Amino acid sequence: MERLEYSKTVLEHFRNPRNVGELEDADAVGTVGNPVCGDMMELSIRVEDNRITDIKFRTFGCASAIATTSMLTEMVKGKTLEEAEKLSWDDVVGGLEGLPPVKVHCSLLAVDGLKKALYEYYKSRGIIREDLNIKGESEHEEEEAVKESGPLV
Amino acid sequence: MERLEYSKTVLEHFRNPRNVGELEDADAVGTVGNPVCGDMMELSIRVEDNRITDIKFRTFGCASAIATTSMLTEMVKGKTLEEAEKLSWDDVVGGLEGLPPVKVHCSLLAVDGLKKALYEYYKSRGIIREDLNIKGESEHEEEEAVKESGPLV
Amino acid sequence: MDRVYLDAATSLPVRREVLEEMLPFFTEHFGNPSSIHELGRIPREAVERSRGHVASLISADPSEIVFTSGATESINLAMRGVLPFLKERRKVIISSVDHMSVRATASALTSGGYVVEYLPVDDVGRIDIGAAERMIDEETAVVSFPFASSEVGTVQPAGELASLAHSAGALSHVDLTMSALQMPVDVGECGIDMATLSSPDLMGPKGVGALFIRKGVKITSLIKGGGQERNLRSGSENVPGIVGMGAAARIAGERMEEDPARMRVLRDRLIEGLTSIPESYLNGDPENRLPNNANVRFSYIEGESMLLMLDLNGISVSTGSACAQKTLEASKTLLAMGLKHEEAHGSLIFTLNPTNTEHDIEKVIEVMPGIVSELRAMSPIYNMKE
Amino acid sequence: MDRVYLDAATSLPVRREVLEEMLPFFTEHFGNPSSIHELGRIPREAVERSRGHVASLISADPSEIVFTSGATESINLAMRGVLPFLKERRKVIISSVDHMSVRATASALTSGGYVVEYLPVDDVGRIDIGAAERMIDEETAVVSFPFASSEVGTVQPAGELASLAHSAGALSHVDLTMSALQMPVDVGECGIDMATLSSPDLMGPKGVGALFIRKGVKITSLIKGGGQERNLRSGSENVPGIVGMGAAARIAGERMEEDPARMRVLRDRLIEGLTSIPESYLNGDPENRLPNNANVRFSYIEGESMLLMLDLNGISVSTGSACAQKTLEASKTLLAMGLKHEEAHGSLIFTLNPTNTEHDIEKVIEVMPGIVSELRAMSPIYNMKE
Ligand SMILES: Cc1ncc(COP(=O)(O)O)c(C=O)c1O
Ligand SMILES: Cc1ncc(COP(=O)(O)O)c(C=O)c1O
Repeated sequence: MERLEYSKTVLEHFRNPRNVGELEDADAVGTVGNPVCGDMMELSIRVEDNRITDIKFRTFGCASAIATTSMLTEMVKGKTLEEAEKLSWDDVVGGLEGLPPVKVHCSLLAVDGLKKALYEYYKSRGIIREDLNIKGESEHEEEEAVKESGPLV
Repeated sequence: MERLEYSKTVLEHFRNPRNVGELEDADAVGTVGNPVCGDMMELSIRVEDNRITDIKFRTFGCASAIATTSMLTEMVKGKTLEEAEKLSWDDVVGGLEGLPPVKVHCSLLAVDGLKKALYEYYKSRGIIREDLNIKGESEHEEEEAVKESGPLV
Repeated sequence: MDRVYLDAATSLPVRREVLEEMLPFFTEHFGNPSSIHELGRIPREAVERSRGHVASLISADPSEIVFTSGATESINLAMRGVLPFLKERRKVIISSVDHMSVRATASALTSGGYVVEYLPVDDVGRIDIGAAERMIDEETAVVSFPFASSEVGTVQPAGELASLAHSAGALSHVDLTMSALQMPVDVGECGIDMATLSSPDLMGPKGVGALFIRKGVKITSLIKGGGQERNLRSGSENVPGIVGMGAAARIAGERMEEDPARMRVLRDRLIEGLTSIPESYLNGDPENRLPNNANVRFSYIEGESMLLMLDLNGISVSTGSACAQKTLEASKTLLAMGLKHEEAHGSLIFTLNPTNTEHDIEKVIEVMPGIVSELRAMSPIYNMKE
Repeated sequence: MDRVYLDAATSLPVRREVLEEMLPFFTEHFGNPSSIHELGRIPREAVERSRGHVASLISADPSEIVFTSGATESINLAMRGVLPFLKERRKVIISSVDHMSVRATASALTSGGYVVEYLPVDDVGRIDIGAAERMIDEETAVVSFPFASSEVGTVQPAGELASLAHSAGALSHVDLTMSALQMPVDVGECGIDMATLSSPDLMGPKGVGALFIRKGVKITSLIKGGGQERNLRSGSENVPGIVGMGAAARIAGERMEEDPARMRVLRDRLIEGLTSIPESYLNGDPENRLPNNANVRFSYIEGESMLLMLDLNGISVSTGSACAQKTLEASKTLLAMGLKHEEAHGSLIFTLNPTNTEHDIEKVIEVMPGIVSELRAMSPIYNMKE
């Protein structure tokens, strides 16, 4: 069985998530994921002078998804759009002091949410950045099937 | 695994076997079994007035074989030849208060030894009783083979 | 322990009395039951006494009980061991509310040329007898189902299913893992051919289980070797474990009136408290269910995060959410009952053990509403619907 | 206990310290290692710590250790689990001095279309390397042999055999059951692919074992289910058992110098005393043997009756005699060494454990001559030869 041990930082962000909610005066909102798959995320950002000056999130999902989004909002606040765009899931997982391997997909979702919000922001300004246009949820890793190469004797 | 629990009577006969040895003035000696198979028995009898007046044995074998032969010698002493011939292994096993199922063959050997001694006795008097002429050891019960009706899936 | 433990379906402590009975067999009576010298006698007798206790619990004959290393092994032995004797039958039927150990055992058979079919259930998780009647045929080798679903607790029509199997000449296997501590069963009366029992789920030690195999059922061993357990399960007997399972079975039998009745009352209070939280619903059959099981879904939020919030409050439970599973798959049982994925994700499984108290239940009822609203406040779907 | 216990090969008590370490896991730390709530953590960590101890004992990596229910299961998993990945190879080679668990596992494969061949041994029970070289070929899937024969104690040329297997592209499996408490082994250095370990034979609890599977060896599980032990051994982990095996392995490692050296001295005294009885001989290799093993044959008499006489004198031993076996077959090991049936019938197996004392040995040496002469007086073959 996979071990599911969250770092102290993950638990801390889960217990006290930063920036929960919805910005009233958001410049853009990105929504990714799907409740059917167990994870869904909504990120609203305010942009001033090419910088993300405020950000809020809502997440339906596991502790890892919640903590990752919370961490991401902290990391992104104050960054320029170019810096934000370059934020990778490695950065976020690093900020959280690691995630159980099986939970990495949740952190992908948070990064996707940010991209989608940036896409919406650019779009509202008439710029179409298809590379930021995340369609669905990052795929769950495929179930590691019980691989049988033939019947057991 | 078969349980190997000997009755008190078996253990008592094993510890203090009756009539061990060889009659110096035997009227007949019967030998059955084979050390290769783990059991061998030698029974010498004295016959007077158609009665077994004395009997002695030697056994190579397990506790059960020793106890059974000892018990048989006790049961047979004083019996007429006709009575002795009718002694069955049920009688001996009964006298011993039972034997572990896996050990029943040892009691068959004791009865076979008596038959063989009687055969030899009759033979010395010119009577051929082929029905008493035991050739080898009673067969070991066949090993309960691991019965597989096909490979396991 | 101040923790509130409501995860009996996942693991149970060994009863003190059971452990006491086991102890001498680790050190003093350490002999091998197969030994013909004196030190084999006490272990041998103890193993047979345990076999008797286990048999009694399900009204079987001791000769019909084989000790194994646990429920999973029993299930593998039952479902695979009989197949070589039913060669022309190439279909294995299991229920769609079976534990993963049954599902994985059945799945693995497909590579051996077997077809696996799943008995459907209704919206409370009860196996559809009509469908079973249509599915079980002369192609069918084994029909396996749980006495009660381990997740939602719904009790299955065991007697009816076993007799459908019989009519078709198939064998029935019933997983008693989750029910044996709580619900009496008479395997003869039910017409069951094979039944799996788990020691830890009877509050005995882990690493032991048993399989009931009705007299006359032909079966071959899974594990080959020294021929122990009448050649059906080789390997030196786990004597302390078997002694523990025997003691656990005996005590379970003695407390079969008292413990489940108490758990049922507490369980009902828990269901009442939890389903009074807005948009929170009981999964499974409200009437015909395991006395210790409350499976509740809380709309708009996800199970693993609820589970962790409860854990941080000192309360242990399980969830049917994919996020808590290695496979990241939502509960097959809940999906089979027709729940939507997001409903399955939002389900928690509360299972009681005989030591739970009213206080435990009240504590859950006290903290759960706060957890639900906190997570709902964070949930985009909850806020969308508002 | 006043008994003199010289039957370590059949069963050993659990060390007190081992039992102490196990106890909290029955009651307090009873959680399931797969649980994500707090109660899963301590059991999970304990299982991994144990895996480390077991790995250390044989210089393996923890990721190469799979816990099972015992030696017999490990053997079945090793020998059968690799076959689906070696499909074109249809030959399984075992030694003629393997334990019945290996023989039965191999035999069962014949019904699946496999050919089983037996490595011959010389008159002290050592596997014939020349024959092995001729027999192991590109048809061979698995070569299995014991590190030391459990009955006569002869140590096998493990490294040479493993490398013969490698050269032919076959996998080696080594049964360490009987040697692990007494002889260090470095599985990497020996080039071993798989190795079976038994907890009770390390003075740990019964019902647990392990299989070493070298990184890169492809293997499928024997028991299907929840996917525990990296999907190689499903079923909820036997946590107290695994903790016990870990502790036993750790202590065995710590005492690997001291205990075997002490046993060796006592064992040599025993052999000397027993073989000074007329027409009594040591079976097996006088030099290259397990430190705790003395296998002695006493001509003209049978083992079960000697065993029982010793038992009545408070001494527990084993015998290679058919009469003490369920199968009523004489020891295959002794016959493979070229002994006659009647010699095999007359053999006793004395195996020491670390707690045996000089007094134990002296007691055997004191009573054995009387038992031998008493039985010889009763033996027709002894009296014939006189
Ligand atoms: C060498 C050897 N291998 C394997 C086994 C099988 O061990 P178990 O019966 O504990 O599974 C034994 C049993 O004594 C043995 O001596
Ligand atoms: C209904 C049911 N069957 C079988 C099993 C498998 O039991 P184990 O993992 O102890 O082998 C479980 C495990 O919880 C279960 O709930």
